[in-house]
Amino acid sequence: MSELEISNITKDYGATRVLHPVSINVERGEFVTILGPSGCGKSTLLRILMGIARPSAGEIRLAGTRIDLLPPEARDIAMVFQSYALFPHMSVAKNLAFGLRMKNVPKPERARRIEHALEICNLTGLVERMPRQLSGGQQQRVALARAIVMQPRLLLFDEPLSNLDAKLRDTLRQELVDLHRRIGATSIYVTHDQAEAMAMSDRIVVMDGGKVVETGTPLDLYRAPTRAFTAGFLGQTNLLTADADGLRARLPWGQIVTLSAPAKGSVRVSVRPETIAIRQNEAGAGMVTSVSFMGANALYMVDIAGNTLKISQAGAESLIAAGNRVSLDFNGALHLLSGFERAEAA
Amino acid sequence: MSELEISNITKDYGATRVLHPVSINVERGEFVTILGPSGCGKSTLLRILMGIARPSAGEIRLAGTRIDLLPPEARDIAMVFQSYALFPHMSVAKNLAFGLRMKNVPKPERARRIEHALEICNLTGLVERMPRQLSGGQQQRVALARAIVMQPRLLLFDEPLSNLDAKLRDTLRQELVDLHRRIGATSIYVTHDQAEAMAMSDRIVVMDGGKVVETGTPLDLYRAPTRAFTAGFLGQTNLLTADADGLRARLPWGQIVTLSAPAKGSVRVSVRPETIAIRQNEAGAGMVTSVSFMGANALYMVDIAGNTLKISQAGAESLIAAGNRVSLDFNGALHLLSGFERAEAA
Amino acid sequence: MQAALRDRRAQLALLLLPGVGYLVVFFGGPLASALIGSLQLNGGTFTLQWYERIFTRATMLRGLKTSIYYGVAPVIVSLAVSIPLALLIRQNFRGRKLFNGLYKLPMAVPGIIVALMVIIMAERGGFIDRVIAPFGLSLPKLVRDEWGIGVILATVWKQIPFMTLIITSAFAGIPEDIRHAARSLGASRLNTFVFVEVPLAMPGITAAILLTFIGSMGSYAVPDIVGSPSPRPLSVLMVSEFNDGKFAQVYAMGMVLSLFAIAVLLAYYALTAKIGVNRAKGDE
Amino acid sequence: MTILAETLPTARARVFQEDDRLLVSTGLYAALGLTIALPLVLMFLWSVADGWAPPHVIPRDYTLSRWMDMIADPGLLRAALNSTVIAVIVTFATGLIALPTAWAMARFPFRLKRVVEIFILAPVIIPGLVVAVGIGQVFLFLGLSYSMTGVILVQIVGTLPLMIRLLTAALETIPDDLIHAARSLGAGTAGVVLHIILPLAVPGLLAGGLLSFIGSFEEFDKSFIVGAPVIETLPIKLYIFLNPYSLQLPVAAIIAFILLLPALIVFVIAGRILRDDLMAAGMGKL
Amino acid sequence: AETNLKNLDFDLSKVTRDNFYDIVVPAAKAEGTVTMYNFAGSFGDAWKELITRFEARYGIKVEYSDVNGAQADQQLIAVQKAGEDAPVDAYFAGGGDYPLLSSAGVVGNIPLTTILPNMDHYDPAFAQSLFGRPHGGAYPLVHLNQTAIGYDSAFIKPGDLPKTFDELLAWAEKNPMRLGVTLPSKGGSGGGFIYSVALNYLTGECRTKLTDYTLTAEQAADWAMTSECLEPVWDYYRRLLSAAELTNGNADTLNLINNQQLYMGTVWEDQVMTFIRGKQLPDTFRLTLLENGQVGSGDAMFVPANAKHVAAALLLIDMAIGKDFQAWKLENKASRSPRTDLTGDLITPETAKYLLPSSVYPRLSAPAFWDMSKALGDALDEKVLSQ
Ligand SMILES: Nc1ncnc2c1ncn2[C@@H]1O[C@H](COP(=O)(O)OP(=O)(O)OP(=O)(O)O)[C@@H](O)[C@H]1O
Ligand SMILES: Nc1ncnc2c1ncn2[C@@H]1O[C@H](COP(=O)(O)OP(=O)(O)OP(=O)(O)O)[C@@H](O)[C@H]1O
Ligand SMILES: [Mg+2]
Ligand SMILES: [Mg+2]
Repeated sequence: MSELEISNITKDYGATRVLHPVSINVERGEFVTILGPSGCGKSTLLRILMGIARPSAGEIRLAGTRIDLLPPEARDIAMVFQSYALFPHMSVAKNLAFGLRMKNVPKPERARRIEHALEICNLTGLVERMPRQLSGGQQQRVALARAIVMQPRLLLFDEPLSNLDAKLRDTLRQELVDLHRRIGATSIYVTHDQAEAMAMSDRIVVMDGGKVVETGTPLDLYRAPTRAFTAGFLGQTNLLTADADGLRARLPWGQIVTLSAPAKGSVRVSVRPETIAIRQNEAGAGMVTSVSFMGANALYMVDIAGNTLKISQAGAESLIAAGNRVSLDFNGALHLLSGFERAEAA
Repeated sequence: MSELEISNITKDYGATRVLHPVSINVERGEFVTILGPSGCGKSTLLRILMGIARPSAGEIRLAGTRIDLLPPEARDIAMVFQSYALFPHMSVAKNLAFGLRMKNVPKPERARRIEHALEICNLTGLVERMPRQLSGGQQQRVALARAIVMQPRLLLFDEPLSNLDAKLRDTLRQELVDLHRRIGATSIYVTHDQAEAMAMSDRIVVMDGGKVVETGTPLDLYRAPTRAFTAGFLGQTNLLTADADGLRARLPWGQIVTLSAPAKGSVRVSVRPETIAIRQNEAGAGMVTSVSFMGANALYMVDIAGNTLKISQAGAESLIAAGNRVSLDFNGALHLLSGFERAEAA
Repeated sequence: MQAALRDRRAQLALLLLPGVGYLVVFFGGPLASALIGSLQLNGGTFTLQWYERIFTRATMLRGLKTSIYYGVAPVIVSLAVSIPLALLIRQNFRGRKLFNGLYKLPMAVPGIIVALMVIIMAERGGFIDRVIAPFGLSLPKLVRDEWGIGVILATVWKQIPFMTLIITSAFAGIPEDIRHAARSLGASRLNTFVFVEVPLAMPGITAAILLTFIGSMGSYAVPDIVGSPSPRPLSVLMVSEFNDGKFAQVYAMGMVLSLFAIAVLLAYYALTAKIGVNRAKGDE
Repeated sequence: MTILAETLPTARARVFQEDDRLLVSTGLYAALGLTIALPLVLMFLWSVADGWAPPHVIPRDYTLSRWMDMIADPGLLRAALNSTVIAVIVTFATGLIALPTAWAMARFPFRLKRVVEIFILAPVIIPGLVVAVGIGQVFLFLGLSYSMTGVILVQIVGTLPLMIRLLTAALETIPDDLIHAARSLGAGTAGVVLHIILPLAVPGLLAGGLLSFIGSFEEFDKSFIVGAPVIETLPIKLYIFLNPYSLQLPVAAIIAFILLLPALIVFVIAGRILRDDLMAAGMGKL
Repeated sequence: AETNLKNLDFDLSKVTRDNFYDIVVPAAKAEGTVTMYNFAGSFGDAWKELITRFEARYGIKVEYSDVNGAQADQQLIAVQKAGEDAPVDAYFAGGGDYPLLSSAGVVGNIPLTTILPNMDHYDPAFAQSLFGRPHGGAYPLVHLNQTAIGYDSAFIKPGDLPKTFDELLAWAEKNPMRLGVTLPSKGGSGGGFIYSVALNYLTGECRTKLTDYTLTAEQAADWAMTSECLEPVWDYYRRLLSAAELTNGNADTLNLINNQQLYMGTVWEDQVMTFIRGKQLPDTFRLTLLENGQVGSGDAMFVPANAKHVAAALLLIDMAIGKDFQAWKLENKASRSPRTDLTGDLITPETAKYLLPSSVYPRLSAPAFWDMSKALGDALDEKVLSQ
């Protein structure tokens, strides 16, 4: 029995179905990320878990007990909101104490737990501040502390980093990972940022249009996605059509490559930009249309027989300028996408 | 004579100096990015250029004419605001026409220019929409079109992409670069996102605390920053202290490395995470404390003799788990930071 | 789902109950009885005579016109003062905080006292007259005059703070960047104000206009004391009918005044709904 | 375009400068003095003037006897006390009644919202006299006449609309997530109301409370018909002297001051807590 | 007479002028308290005087309230309709309010003028009826007042003083905007004046109708609105108002005279005295009446039908009409008395110069007919002012 079992949850708003039956299991202590584009229903699912929204159908079990009919305050779940939702009229200390007071935790215990949460979240010294006196990152940490001080069975995060700027996001992402390692709470983390999802999670659930598309560890999903949607959403990729015959396939411009699995006829493959090597070659089939220097790597756009390919070259000492002809080498086998892939991923 | 000459501009708010004398030259058709952390004075500088704020001292020349005393409407400059600042009570067409009307551009010419701007910005079909009926990306493009329809001598951008989500930001960044290539307007682009700065600019001006820290092409600044601040802000880096003797230096844990320039005594070097190779080695001096899978690469945190190093490994087929001992190889010469670096970068 | 919806309906009803219920009982009830009363003769037989009188009697008809005039004129004058005042208050001048508190005082002054002040100041032979008399000047007739200048003065005095407050906030609600964007596109200060700021502040301004219009149209003490004896606005005539105990007539006049105000409000809603400005939150 | 830029330099923008700021504040304060302070001062002079006819710009003789007579009336103190007690209770009761309704108006989308909005605004629109007479009848029937309760109930009709509107404006600014966060932290309905909604509604309550207090303190028509003579408030006690057809300026000036003073004090004190944006949000949209 | 009183705790029908105190005093003391309304703002000090005397004499507490007449009337009417106890026991109300109050049944049916001992010298003109309305003694005036023409003698030579309505018009036309005429619907001095004008110019049938006290308010309104008889009145007003200032009330007129903008105006005699005492009128202010008469009126004190303390109320009214208090009132408030034994001779010369001279008062005092005044005022609005 998993710690959290979400079975066939659906949600309709009037006539529109926002969640098609969704089922997800989460193990104890696991950090699961739900990843998907804006509007795919991630927040809706979290709100249903929290009890703020009611599912139209389905069942949720936490540690074996059915909870979907309980009011939010009776579920042993805490949530970190995208907007932080700190109580603006309470100091940091009061914000942290709120939930414990509501649950009638005795005073000494309360103080102890708050102390601990403050420490974990690096907030000591800010206890008396009001939320508006805190920077964005500090507010984020208070929101986190307020949730973990409850020592809930399940922690929910709704894009908690999306309001922060890039630098701060990096820092806090690292802090969150460390924190999870320390307290080990079962966590569900919602985001539409693939880098975040990959850097943080034990497991990623990819969602699109109210459905679960694919589930797996970051590594598996990145290296061997079965759907074009996953391939495209989780990092950058080139989706190509190839003419397969066993493990060999022909790309549109005639180049012959190896496939990760045998197939026959027209197939779709996903090629990561960093797995293609680029070589300046006057006689090459491709032509660089643009190059952006990204610091650790350079990103080329290469036009080859009417297809535009993204190619990432790490640590390149000298760049190939736009307009040069190049030839491409495909290192390793190309990843074959599953057959029942819909056209939408084109 | 440069197209734009900013000479010794300062700005004080009461007793606090927000801009220390700042001087920047921009050539005709150049795309210059001003990059710096939040609050470093980027927007203030742009506002002074636009004429919305007044400099406390200094001079600005555009195409040789002094403009710092002109009101904004008399400067031949257009600006794209972070908040877009679209006129909510005007349709897209009216928003675009506003500036032309104010400058008494005759009607047929107006129509022609609007038509052209709409086309360039991919907005045809949306002309009759009101701003609130547009998505964030579309609004952004309207703001852009509204600025370029003025055919200004100088285009200013104040973090125009920071309100958009990651995916959209990538797309529009590319569009902006393309656009600049097509219309070739002299542009100053403000951002605190280093990836944006590197991908877009001909030249980057790094600012910190109201001062220009360093100026250069993205490649130069990334590869050979002279200041620790630049090194740290423009991509990730490891700042180490080494004991130098000519071109050879000793790292704190005894490893001997080559320097990019000869030096003597204790020096500070910057090492990019992707230039360090990591190798599992039971007898290695380092230990992996954490590893995050980032898709195209893996990011290791390695503890070595009390120092924590970031190491990025591209396209790693198998990851080294946390807890393993490793040894590190420094490929190439370590970059020496300039001597008069302050301690703040530590 | 169905249950949840019903649940929410019940919640809504329960929440609305205290406020709306209170008003239904203690305001709607009397209002309904007034409406019925306005349609009855003493014996209780149905009649439209009380309404008929309003629209046939010269005094009443002129009263209705005067009411509208006393509603509109002060609004125009207040607007002419409030908009510049709102713009000035926005500036960062010395003593702004204090001024911000002080200028609102008239909101707390009852109309009758305002009328008194006008008499003391602007009546012929009153304070101003006495001050300027040594210079051989005299004040034109401002109280009891045909154009209702005294009424307009008093009403304006009382309404400017309210109007200014709302207009100030309406302007404050316009993001700075929008103003700057207009300047950067070549608009002068004036053009920015006319083409960008005023249209954007319009919802606030119209609301202020409507509320001051309704307020001044219904006010009684001011036109009674400093207004021209003839014509008198409907509100004053109504009190005079009340003093005679002609309730039915009072009710009928009250209904006409109220219907007029509500009609203006509805017209405004219809207009804005069409134009699409000012969409209220929560309307779905 | 370059031509434009070259011809324009003369059109140097006027920028708000230090000396302008002084000018503006001098001008504004002068206007304030002339339009608000001066009438108040003159009114005070009238209240202590012993005869004041042209050409005197300032009275020659003064007397305090009228003030003395007025203040010596023991009924005045009682009326002031009544007024205060009533105003306080009305203010609190109004807040209490308005809160749930304002919550519904702020939070629930429903089809008849516009209609309900107009109905709530109606007591501001409908002349008080029309309602007063009707209420008198209803209260006699309910046995509420001549009682404190009756006066309080009838005054609330007048104070409720503004309070609901201001509270609605205040409550609209509370993000949904705050409520959800409180619930996720274990607060039930009561907890949410007590610890989140009420404290956050405070600015609205203060603004509405202030207007309710002043509104109640000045109300005459309805209070008289329901309360007099058993429950006498300050206006009931004093309005007779303000009978427009027979008022004597000196007496009226004293009355005006007595009526105005508490309101002015409250206003000056509360001017600080009265948030303009809320007032505007409550009243500045229809 | 049949009584409509609800809360009688003693046998009212047995009370006569002779046994009045024997029956009423104990009953009043048992009641212990009495509530009084005063509708006239300027009378507060007079009632304070009376109450002091009353409480000292009988030890009965008086609850006193100043009220707004119109509001109080409506309150009492509402109470009567609901069948509740009246909030007031003795109400000093406008003489012109009688038709309204009595038609609503508010006035307690007590023959005050025949049973109150202090009413033994009561003017028979008001004893059983008021301005032509029979009240059977239930609505006795306790204060008489007189509309008049007031003028600042500093600006008007005795020879120029108009003596008739025609002369007044001529004076006004010679001195444009120096005469103040109160708008009838905004002040009794104006209402009285228009009725006086009508009395002066109407003759024969027309005059009979004008003084037909049996007319109801509606009938009077109809007649005033439609009758040809009133043309002379309208003509008079048309000419007068093109030369005179129409004011918003009695006080408004006086105020403008104090500001030296007007030299003459329509006034109430007693109000002038109040203003003079308060130094709001010049010392040189004087009064006169025009030939053929100007309206005199008065205000009454009555017991509402549902009063709770009837005996005490009777005792209070009795004292109010007593000679001592009436004399005090005359001297201090220029309040004339309905007592026949109290004439102008009793006034000190110091006061007398501000009152109407005995050459014109009471000779030129004509009885009021307020319903007709009101009708004329409304018709004036309709036929002259609104044209
Ligand atoms: N109250 C509602 N009524 C109708 N539709 C709604 C409601 N709330 C959400 N939706 C719709 O449900 C869909 C899913 O919304 P949800 O907020 O769960 O998306 P999300 O994945 O969290 O997106 P984001 O990344 O932008 O936060 C959206 O299409 C949204 O428009
Ligand atoms: N009106 C003002 N009064 C006082 N200080 C100001 C004012 N405007 C800006 N500052 C200060 O000037 C500094 C620079 O602000 P600026 O807006 O230029 O920063 P920025 O680099 O654009 O930051 P961000 O990336 O957050 O937009 C900040 O420290 C800010 O607090
Ligand atoms: Mg979401
Ligand atoms: Mg900025």
